[in-house]
Amino acid sequence: MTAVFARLPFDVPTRSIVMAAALLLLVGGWQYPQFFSPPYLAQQLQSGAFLGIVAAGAMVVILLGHIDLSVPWTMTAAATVATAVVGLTPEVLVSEKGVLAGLAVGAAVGAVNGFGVAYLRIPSMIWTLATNNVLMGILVYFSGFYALSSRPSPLMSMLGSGRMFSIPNVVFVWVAVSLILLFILRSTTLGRRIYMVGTHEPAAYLSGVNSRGVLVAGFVIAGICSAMAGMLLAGYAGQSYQRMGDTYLLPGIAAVVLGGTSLFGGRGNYSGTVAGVMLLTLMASILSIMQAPEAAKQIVYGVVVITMVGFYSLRERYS
Amino acid sequence: MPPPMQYLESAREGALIDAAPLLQLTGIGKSYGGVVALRDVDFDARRGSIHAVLGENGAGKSTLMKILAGVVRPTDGAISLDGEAYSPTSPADAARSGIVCIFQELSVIPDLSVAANICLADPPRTRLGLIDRKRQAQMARDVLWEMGVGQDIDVSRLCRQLPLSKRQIVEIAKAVIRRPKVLILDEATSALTASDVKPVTDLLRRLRDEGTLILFISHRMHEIEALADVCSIFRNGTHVETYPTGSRSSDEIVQLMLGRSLTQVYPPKYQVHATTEPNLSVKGLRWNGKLKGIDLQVMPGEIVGLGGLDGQGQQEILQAIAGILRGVGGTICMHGTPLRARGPGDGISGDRRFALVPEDRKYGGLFLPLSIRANLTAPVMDTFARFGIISRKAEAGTVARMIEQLQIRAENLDHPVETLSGGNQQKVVIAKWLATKPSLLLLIDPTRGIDIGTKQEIYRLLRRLAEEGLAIMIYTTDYDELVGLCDRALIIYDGCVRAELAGDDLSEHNILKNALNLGEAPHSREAQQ
Amino acid sequence: MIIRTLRAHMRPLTAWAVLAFLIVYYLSIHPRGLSIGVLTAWSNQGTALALLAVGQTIVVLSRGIDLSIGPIMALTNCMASHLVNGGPVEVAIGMILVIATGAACGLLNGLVIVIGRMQAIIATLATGTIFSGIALIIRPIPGGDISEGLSDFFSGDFGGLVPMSLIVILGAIAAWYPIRKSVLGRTIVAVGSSESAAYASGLRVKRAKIGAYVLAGVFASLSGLFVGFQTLSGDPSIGLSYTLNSIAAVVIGGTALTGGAGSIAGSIAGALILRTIGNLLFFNDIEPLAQPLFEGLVLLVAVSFGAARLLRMTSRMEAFQ
Amino acid sequence: MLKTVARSASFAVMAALIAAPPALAETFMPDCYVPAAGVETIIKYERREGPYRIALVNGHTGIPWREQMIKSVKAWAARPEQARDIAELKVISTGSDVAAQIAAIDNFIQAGYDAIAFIAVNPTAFGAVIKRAERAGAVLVSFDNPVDSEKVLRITPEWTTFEGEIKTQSVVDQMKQPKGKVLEVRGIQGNSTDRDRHVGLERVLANYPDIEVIEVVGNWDTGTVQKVTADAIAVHGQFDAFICQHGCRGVTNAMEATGHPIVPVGGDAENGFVKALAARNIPGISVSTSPGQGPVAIRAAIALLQGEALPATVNLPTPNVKTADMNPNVNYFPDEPDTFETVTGYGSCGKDMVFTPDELNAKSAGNN
Repeated sequence: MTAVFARLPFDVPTRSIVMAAALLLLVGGWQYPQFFSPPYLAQQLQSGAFLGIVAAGAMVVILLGHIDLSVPWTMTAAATVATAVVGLTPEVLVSEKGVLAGLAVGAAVGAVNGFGVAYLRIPSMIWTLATNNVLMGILVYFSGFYALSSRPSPLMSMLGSGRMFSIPNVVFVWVAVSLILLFILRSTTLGRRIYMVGTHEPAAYLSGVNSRGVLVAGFVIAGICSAMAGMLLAGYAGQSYQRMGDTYLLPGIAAVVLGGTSLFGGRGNYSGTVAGVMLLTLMASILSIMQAPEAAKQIVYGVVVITMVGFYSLRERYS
Repeated sequence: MPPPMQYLESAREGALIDAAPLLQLTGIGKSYGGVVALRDVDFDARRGSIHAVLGENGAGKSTLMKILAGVVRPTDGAISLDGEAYSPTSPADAARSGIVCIFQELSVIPDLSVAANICLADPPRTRLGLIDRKRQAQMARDVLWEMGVGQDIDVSRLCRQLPLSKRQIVEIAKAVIRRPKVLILDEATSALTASDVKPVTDLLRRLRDEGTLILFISHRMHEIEALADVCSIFRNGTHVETYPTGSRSSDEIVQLMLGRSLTQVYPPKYQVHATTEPNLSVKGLRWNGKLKGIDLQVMPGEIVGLGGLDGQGQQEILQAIAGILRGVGGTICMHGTPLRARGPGDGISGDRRFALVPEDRKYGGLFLPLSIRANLTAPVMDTFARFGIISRKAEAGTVARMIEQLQIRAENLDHPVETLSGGNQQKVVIAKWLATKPSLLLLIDPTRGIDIGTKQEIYRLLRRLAEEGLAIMIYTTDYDELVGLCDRALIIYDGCVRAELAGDDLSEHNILKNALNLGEAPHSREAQQ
Repeated sequence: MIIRTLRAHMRPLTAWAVLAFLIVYYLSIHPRGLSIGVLTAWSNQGTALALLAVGQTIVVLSRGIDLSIGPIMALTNCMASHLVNGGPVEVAIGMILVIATGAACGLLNGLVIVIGRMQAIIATLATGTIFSGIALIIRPIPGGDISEGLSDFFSGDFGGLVPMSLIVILGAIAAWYPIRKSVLGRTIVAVGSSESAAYASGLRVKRAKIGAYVLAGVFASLSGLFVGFQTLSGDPSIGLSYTLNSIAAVVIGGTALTGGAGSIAGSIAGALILRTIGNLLFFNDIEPLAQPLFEGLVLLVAVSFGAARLLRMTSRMEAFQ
Repeated sequence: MLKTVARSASFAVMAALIAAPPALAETFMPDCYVPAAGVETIIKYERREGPYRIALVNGHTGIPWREQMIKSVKAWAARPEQARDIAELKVISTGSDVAAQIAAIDNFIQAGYDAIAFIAVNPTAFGAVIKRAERAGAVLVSFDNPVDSEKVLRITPEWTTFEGEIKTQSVVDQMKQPKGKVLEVRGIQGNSTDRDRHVGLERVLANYPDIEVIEVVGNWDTGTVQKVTADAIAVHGQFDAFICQHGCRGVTNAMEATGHPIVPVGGDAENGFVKALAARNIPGISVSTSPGQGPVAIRAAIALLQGEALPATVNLPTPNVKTADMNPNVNYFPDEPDTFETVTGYGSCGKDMVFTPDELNAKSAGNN
C-alpha cells in the first residue's frame, strides 16, 4: 500500500474487498438465485456507478488530506441548474447547454471549497459544511421563487437511464471517469502533486509545489464529479429534485476508506475505491432485498467498515 | 568482542569505581523483518561513569538505546540492571526501573508549560489528586537552577514559544528530575547552543559524581573527548570495542567506526576570483524584529557559512531569501536584479534559480511514504511533462543521472523514500534541488544527524558544485563545518552580522568569541578541555 | 502578563466577543427584549449542542475526532426515554445507566481506535452508524416518557434570574477544570500536542486517548439527557446534524482540529454562536425562503473568522499549521 | 411591551377545553374542519380583538412540499380579505433540530404572538412548550405531522386511513385479482408517519391473504425509491402492484427502465409521478396531503382567536385521484416542475383554499 506508484493497482484492500463482495454475492445467490442474473448484476452496476462517480471525487479530496461535505447539495445544485437551463432552452441540441451549466456549477463550488481550504485555511470539514448549507439556501431561495424546470436534457436521460448492450450507460460514464482519474493520478504532474500535498503540505511548499493551486484543483475535480453524479441521477430519475444527494455523502467517503485510502492523505489506490463502491452497493442491495430492518442495516454497515479497515491497519502493522 | 574491564585502571578521577557493572547486556540482537539492526551485542557499563557510544548512522546505537529505554524490544539476549533481569515494556516501565532516555527527536510537549513538561511523568498532586501547579512550578524552577539555567527560562511559558536550544534544556531537566540510575542522551546535545553546553556538561559531570551512569551518543568528537570517561564503538550492528577516553587517536577512532580509514574529511578550498559579480547580494535585510539589517554577498564559486548561537536569525536569513517569510524589509538581489520570491517554487525556473534545502528532511524535505523517484523529481517534473502529462522515459533518464551524481544507494526507486537510510535520504533532498540547476544553493544544517561517511560525500559534492560556479550559503550548527568547509563565515548575533571571518581568521576560537558577542570567549569549549 | 494571557486566549476570546455581539443584537431586535423567558429559550436550545461541543473538544484536544458523538447522544436520549421516569430512585438509577451507556459507547470508540489502530474519523463514523442502529431498535419511533419534574427543573430558570440550562453549561466548564488539572487531562493535552513526545516521555498515551473518548461519550450522554428533559421523549434520528455542528462549534471556538491547544469555554461559545445564528431569523423580517441562505452565509462568515490569523502571519509556513 | 405581557396574562386563564358533544355541530366550517373519528372534544378560546400576530414554525428545509406550503401561506395571507385579521405573519424554518423548533415557539410565545402554527419535527417533543403556551395564552395549532397532545388543535391527515383505506384499498381494487406480490416502498425509518402508514397498509392487506408484501425502504427520495424498486424487480422478477409512500416517480421510472409490465401503482401527488401515471396510463392512484394545509391551519388559528370552536383533532379530507380520472392542469401540470405538489389546496375548505400554480409562483416572486 505504501508503494504509491506500484505497478499492480490491485493492492491488499482491493483484494480483500473483492473477496468480501464475491462472498456477499455467493451468500446472496444462495438465497436468491436471481443474484447471478444479468439484469440484477447490471442493476447493481448502475446503482454503483452513481456512488462510484461521487467516490472518485471524494477520493481526490481525501488523498489531499481533506474531506468534502458539500457533496449532497453540489449534486442537487448541479442537477437543478442543469434542468433549469434545459427548461429555458428546450430545443434538442441547445438544451445540452444545461449539462455545461451543471458542470460549471460543480467546478465553481469546488473552486469556492478549494479557496476556503487553501487560501483561508479553514478546516475542510467545516468550510465544506458551510458551503453545503449556503448551496441549500440558494436552491431553496430560487426554487421557492421560480418554477424551475426539472426535466433533464436528452443527453442526461440517455446517459443516466439508457442502456447499451443491456449495460447501463452510466456504467460507461463511470468507467470513463475512472480512467481519466486514474490517468490523472498516475501519469500527470497534478496527480503527483496531489499525493505530495496530501502527504505533507509544508514539504510540498518547500519542494516548490503550488500547494494552494493543487488543493483548489482537487476540490474542483471533486465538485465536477459531484455535479456529474447529480446530473446523471436527474437523468436516471427523469427529474431533478431537492436533497437528491443526501444518500451519497457518507457512502462515498466510506467507499474510499474501505478501499484503503488514508484519511490523513497521500496514501491510497483508486482500484480500492472502485472495489469499495461495489461492496457498499452490493451490501445495500442485499440488505434491502432481505428486507432487513433499518437498524440492522446500520449495524451491519458499521461492523463491516470497522472490520475491514481494522483489518488493513492491523495487517499493515504486523506485516 | 570487547575486552572486558580493561579500562578500569584508567578510569578518570571522580568516576566511582564499582566492582560489578550497573548495566549488563548479553547477546542482544534485534531485527526488523529481515533487516538486522543489532547482532549479538555484549555490553557493560558501570555506575558513576559517562559512557560514550560511537558509530556511524545505522551502526545500531540508537536501536540499542531504544531497547534500553523500552521503546523497542530485543529479539534475542538478556539485560540485567543492578544485578536484576531487566526487560522494559515501555518508556514508562523503563523509567520506573531507573532508566531514562533523552531522545534525538525532542519529546517536550509544545502545548504544555515548561513546568508541566519538566514534571510530566510524576507531577505533584494536591490532596484531591489534582496537579498542584504551584509546587510543580517550584520543582521545575529548582531543577533548572540546579542545572545553572534557572535565570534563562520562565517555567510558566509554553514550550512552543521557546527556542530549540531551550527546549533541549527542558528535555534534559525532565529526565534529571526523575533522578535516574541510568541517563541516556541520544544526540541530546546536538541542538544546544554553545552557551547552553557548559551548564549541561557541568550537570552531567555532577550527576556522574553522584553515581549516575550516563550513556551518551554524539557525533561531536569534541564533546566526547571533553566529557566521556569510556567510549564504545559500534559498527554494522555489532559492538566493536570499548576503550577509556584518550587511549585512541582520532584516526584510530574513525577507522574503528568506518571499518576503513578516512583520508580527509573536508575537501581542499579553492580561491574565489574577486572580480566576478556577486551572485547574491543582500542589503539591509529586516524582518519581524529578528533580522536587524543584514548585509551580505555571495560570489559564484564561494561557500559562505552562517554561524553563531542557535536562533540568532541565521535560518531566517535563508528563509527570507527564499521568500518563505512575509513582511521582509531591505533588498535581496540575484545577479544584480531584485528577487521577490514568494517561496521555493519561485526559484525553480527562470534565469535566477535558487534552491533551499530545508532544515529537517522529515518535516520539510521529503514525502516519506512516496517513492524515491517521485521525491527526486518533485521540483522538476514539469520539465519532462507535456500538458501536465509526465514522460516516464524522460523522468527515468533524469533520475538515473541524479542517482549517479550523488551516489544514492537505493534498491528500488519505486520504494518509499522512508526505506532509505538517513544519509541517503539527505542526498535525495539535495539531489532533487540540484536537478533544478540552481545558481544559488541555500542549505540549512544539511549534515545534522548524518554519519561521517555521508557527511564527507556531501562536503565533496558541495565543493565540486562551488567549483562549477554555484554560489552556496550554508547555515550550520557545527563549528567544525564552518571552519573546514566554508570559504567565509558570517557570525550572526541578535539579527546582525557580528563578524565576517575568512582565511586564517576562520577558526573555532574566533567563531565562538563572536558568537557569544564577547571581546574574549571565557567559556569557550577549548577552555574546558 | 495580562496582555500575554489575552494573546494566548485570543481565539476563544474572539468567539465570546462574537457571541456577545450576536446576543446583544438578538435581544435588541426581540420584541420582548431581555427577559428571563427569552434568555431561557435561548440558552435551552444551545445547551445540548454546548454539552456535545465540550465532549468533542476533549477528543479534539487529544488530536482525535468523534463523528459518533451525535449518535451517542441520540442513543442515550432514547435510553433516557425508557429509563428516566418514575420515582426519584428510579430516575436516579436511570440517569446513571444513561451516563454509563454514554461512557460505554466512548469506551468502544477508544478501544477500536487504540487497539484497532484505526483513524478516528472512520472508526467513529462506523461506530456512529452502529449506535444509530441500536437507538432505532430501542425506540423505533420518537416517543417515551421522561420525568416531568426534572424536565421542568432543567428547562426552567433558577429563581427567575438565571436559566437552569445556563447553569448546566457553566457546570460543564466547571466539570472540565478538575479533569484538565488531573493527570488524565494533562496527558490528553500532551497526546494531542505531540503523541510521539508523550509516548517517549512515558505518559500513558493509550489510556489518555481512550479516556478522551469516554469523556466525550459521557458529555454526549448528558446532552442526550438534556434533550430528553427538553422534549420529554426520545428520538433516534436527532444525531447527524449535531455531530457536524459540534465540530463546527469546536472550530469556531478556536480549538485547532490538529489538537493540543484549545479551550472548552471557546467551544461552548462556538455552540451558542451557532444556535444564536438561527435565532437572528426570528424577528429579522427575512423572507422565509431566504432564511436557509441567510443562515448558511452567517455560518460561512463565522467560520471565516479563523482566517484572521493569516493576517498576523509572518512566515508562509505558518499557514500549514 | 408591558401591554403584551398584561394581555398574555389575562388570556392565560381563559384558554379552555370544553368537552361538550352537542357543541360539535356548531364548530367553525364543519365541512372543512372535520373531526377525527371518535374525537368529541372541541377546542375554544376566549375571543380577542384582531388583527392578530401570527407565526408559522416550519421544521425541515429543502423539501419542495414545505416550500410550497410556505408559498401557499404567503399567497393566502396576502389576499386583501385576510389583511384585516392579520397584523403580522412571521414564517420561520428551523431545520430538523427539535431544540431549535421548541426555542422558536418559545420565542414567539415570549414575544406575545397570538397564535403559532407549526409542523412538529417529532410528535412527542412538545409537551413542555405546549404547557408554556397555555400559561402565556398563546394559541398553538399543529398540522400535518400529528402531535401527541390533546391540548392543542391538531390538523392532520389520518395516516393509517390515508395509506390503508384509501391508497392500498384502491390499488388492490385495481389489481386484476387480489393476489400475488405487492411491493411496499416505505419512508424514513424512525419516523412516526412511516410507521402509521405502514400500519394502515397492513390493516387493509390483512383482508387479502393471497397477497404477499415485499418491503423496501425508499426514504421518500425519488432516486432511492427508484434504486430499491429496480433492485426488487431484478430479484423478484415481477410484482402485481406497487404501493409507495413518497418519491413514487422512482417506482414508475424503475418500471419503465426494467420493462416491468403495467400494474397498479399507488403513490404520492408530485407532478412527476402523476404525469407518469397519466402519460403511460398506469392504473393507480395518487394520494397526498396538500401543502394547502398551511393556510388551512392559519385560518383555523384566526378562527380560534375570534372565539370560534373547532374539534380538537381535525382530519382534513385526503385528496386522491385515480389514473382514470386524471386531467391535465387539474391533476397534473405539464408546465410545472416534477416536484410541484399537484394538490394545491382543499376544495372542501372553500374556494380561497385552492391555489393555481401561477398564483403560488407569482405571489412569492413578486412580494419580497
